[in-house]
Amino acid sequence: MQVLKPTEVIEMIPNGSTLMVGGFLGVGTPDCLMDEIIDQKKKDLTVVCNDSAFPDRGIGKLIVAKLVKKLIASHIGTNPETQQQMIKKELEVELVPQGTLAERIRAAGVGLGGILTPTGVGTSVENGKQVIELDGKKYLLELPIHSDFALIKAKRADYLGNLSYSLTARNFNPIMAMAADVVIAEVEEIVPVGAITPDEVHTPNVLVDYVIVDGRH
Amino acid sequence: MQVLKPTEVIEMIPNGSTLMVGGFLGVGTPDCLMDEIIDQKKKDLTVVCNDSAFPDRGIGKLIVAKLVKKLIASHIGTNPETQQQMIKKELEVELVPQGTLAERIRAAGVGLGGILTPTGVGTSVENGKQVIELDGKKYLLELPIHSDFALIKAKRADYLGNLSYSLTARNFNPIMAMAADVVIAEVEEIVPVGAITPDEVHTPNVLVDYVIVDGRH
Amino acid sequence: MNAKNLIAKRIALELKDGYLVNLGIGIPTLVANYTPEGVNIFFESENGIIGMGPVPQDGMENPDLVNASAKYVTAMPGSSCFDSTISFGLIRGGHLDVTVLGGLQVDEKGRLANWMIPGKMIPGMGGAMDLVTGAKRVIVSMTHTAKGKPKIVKKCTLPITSIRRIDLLVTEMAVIEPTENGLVLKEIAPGVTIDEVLKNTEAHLIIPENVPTMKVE
Amino acid sequence: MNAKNLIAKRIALELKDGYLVNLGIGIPTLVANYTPEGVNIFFESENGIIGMGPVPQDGMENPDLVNASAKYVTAMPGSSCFDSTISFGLIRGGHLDVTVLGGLQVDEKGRLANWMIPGKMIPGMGGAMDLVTGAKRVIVSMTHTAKGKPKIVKKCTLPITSIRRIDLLVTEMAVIEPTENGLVLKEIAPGVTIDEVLKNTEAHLIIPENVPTMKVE
Repeated sequence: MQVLKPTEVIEMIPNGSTLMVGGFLGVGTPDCLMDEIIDQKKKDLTVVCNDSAFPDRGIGKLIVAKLVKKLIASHIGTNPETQQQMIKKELEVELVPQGTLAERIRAAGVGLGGILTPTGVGTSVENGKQVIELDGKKYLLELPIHSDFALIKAKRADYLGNLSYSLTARNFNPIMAMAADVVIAEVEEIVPVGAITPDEVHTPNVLVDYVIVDGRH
Repeated sequence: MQVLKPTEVIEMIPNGSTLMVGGFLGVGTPDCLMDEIIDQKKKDLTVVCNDSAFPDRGIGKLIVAKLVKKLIASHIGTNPETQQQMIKKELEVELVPQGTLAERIRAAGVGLGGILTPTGVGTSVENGKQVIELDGKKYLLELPIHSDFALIKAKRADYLGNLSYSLTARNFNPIMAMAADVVIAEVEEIVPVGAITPDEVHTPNVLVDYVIVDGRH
Repeated sequence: MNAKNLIAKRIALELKDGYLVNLGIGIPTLVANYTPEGVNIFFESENGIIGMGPVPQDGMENPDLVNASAKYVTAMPGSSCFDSTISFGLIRGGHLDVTVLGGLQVDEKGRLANWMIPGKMIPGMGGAMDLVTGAKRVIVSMTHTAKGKPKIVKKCTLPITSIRRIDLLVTEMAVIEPTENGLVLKEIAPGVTIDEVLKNTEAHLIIPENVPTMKVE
Repeated sequence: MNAKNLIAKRIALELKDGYLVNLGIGIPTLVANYTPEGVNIFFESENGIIGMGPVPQDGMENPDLVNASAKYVTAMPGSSCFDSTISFGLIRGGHLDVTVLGGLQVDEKGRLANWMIPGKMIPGMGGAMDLVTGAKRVIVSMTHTAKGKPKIVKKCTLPITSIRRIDLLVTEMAVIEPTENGLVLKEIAPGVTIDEVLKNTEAHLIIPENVPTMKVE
């Protein structure tokens, strides 16, 4: 694990990369990293995130700045810009049920080839997917989602990079920390090793490649 | 959630039940509950546990007392009695790779119909299972394991039944707490509500039906 | 009492002590205001919390503590937070006692449509598909008609949320229970006649001999 | 130096700074004693810990803190504990840099058999199948022969652990690298001749022009 400045860490991301971004309507999203992506005008991004948040918040800012080529999310209703770009075909959107999105990201992170979920059976979500029937019950075979980078937000990191999250800002962050080639964590606070006890660590240090500290705190 | 004595809680378990028991070689196994099962001579049990521990420890005691009809586990090498009963056909043993066992229990708990794992492909574990090929890579379709009762061990419970585990005694306990009809937690200590903070709770109270306190602590 | 509060109050009667409950956006949120006295409900939110409390007083907002609409909430004593896989594991795994959701249409098979209007509004399904598929009991709250047009229809014309039959539908005019045989009119609102309900409903309703008035004062 | 320590010392040279490493039971455990100075390794154990340290001093044992053989261990500063799904998620998900395991047989395809001897010893696979399938690098440590009989064979006669080709095999006589073309003799132990290695090996070995001696003093 290495501590870098937001500028340095975002410089490593090529245009066209696939990014997972933590957060739920912007809560638990690494805001400094979002701003830095906009400053550096990273283009043609594929973004995996629960939702497109709001036009002035979370990954919503990336959408407004037209840096996103494709979005994989469960909900886009709080950011009108997303639907507008989608209708104009400027932005491709893949809508995934929230629980399925979480399991698909997790599957990539824990080395599963896929999972069978009852969610979406018989709805438009089923289109193009393999349906597997077991004991008379139907399931959709849903495939893993992996990414080049995961941009996550934690409350605290210790000197080794162990992370702990705060309340509902945890959401997708821990699973994204397992599902990307490079994991970048934005934290509010650095604490001594041991301040996050073994039972309190939410994401083990070995999963984290870079830590950046949000200077606003 | 209700606090009961070991006697009362084990009286609720009918002979022939399927029990999940937490622990890894006995560490993180609810010992008072094990002793009480032996005292009440519960019979014909199907037990799901990582391993059969040692003859004088964990579920090993249930094996020695010949209370187990079928065992689903990843390892039986530390308890010679298990293999002996298996050879004499007194005990049926289903061996499952440890990571697969964990995922199968989790699948039941989180409502998945199954998971695809690369583990076991081309080995004897493949026998009788559906093999699914995706992008040229083979996976085994592994099915959920659910149980009537989960007997788990936690370090602390608060008055509402929120649980926290200690170090390597966590292991299979949190996933078993999601995969059974009735969840019984043996704890060392009861603490006031709030003593386990929202970010420290490992198993939310709504999953726990009964708490028993190990009086030895 | 206005329509929304009437619906919320009637649904609140369905909540029992110790229940784990998810309340959707809109009318469902109001249900929390009417939980019967002495009944302890655990409110859960998809973004990862059990034990959600009311809006905090001014100045006590925590940016990491929000509900699924990103509105500030409080956490009750004994609350717990978790990642999105656990959140949806609780939902899809059958641990959620009741989900209360809004609806666009419900049809004779008891199927719900509530996540998109093609060509017009594509917010995405968010957690709705998992909630309807996985909760033990699905209660839909909606106005009986929209701009004078029936929302309880023969067959959903909007994309359905799940093939699962919902358990109860509460409108400002009636309580309707979808069954294997069709939609059964269980209760009517104070001051509403059965004829008025029928006039505003496209779907066939089964009318029992005795249809009591909703027990909301 | 005895055979076991020689093997352990040679394998230790494969470990690099920052690696996440799993050591199996037996010879592999000894590897920890020989990690190069200044190289910081994170040792992981299947039962759910990263940052495992050596045996505690007398009286400092914690019954909740053990390794995968249920032996008391310590936890290094910055260690973290987790449940079995995360433990095997790290393993199967490709987050584990190296696993070092014991072996009963390795064949010309580089396939390992290490979990059972039919009709004789059926300990179960425990975590071995997941480890061999999922780790980035699989290193096998074993004695070159058993009771004078070669353990490096043309084709495994014992049930294999995984179809995956292992990355390196270290015995007290040689270092062998399984490749697409077959088993390559990479190094010989001090005082051992190539002829002696060949005499004790059933499988065909590819002998490069230059076969250096293991760099262990």
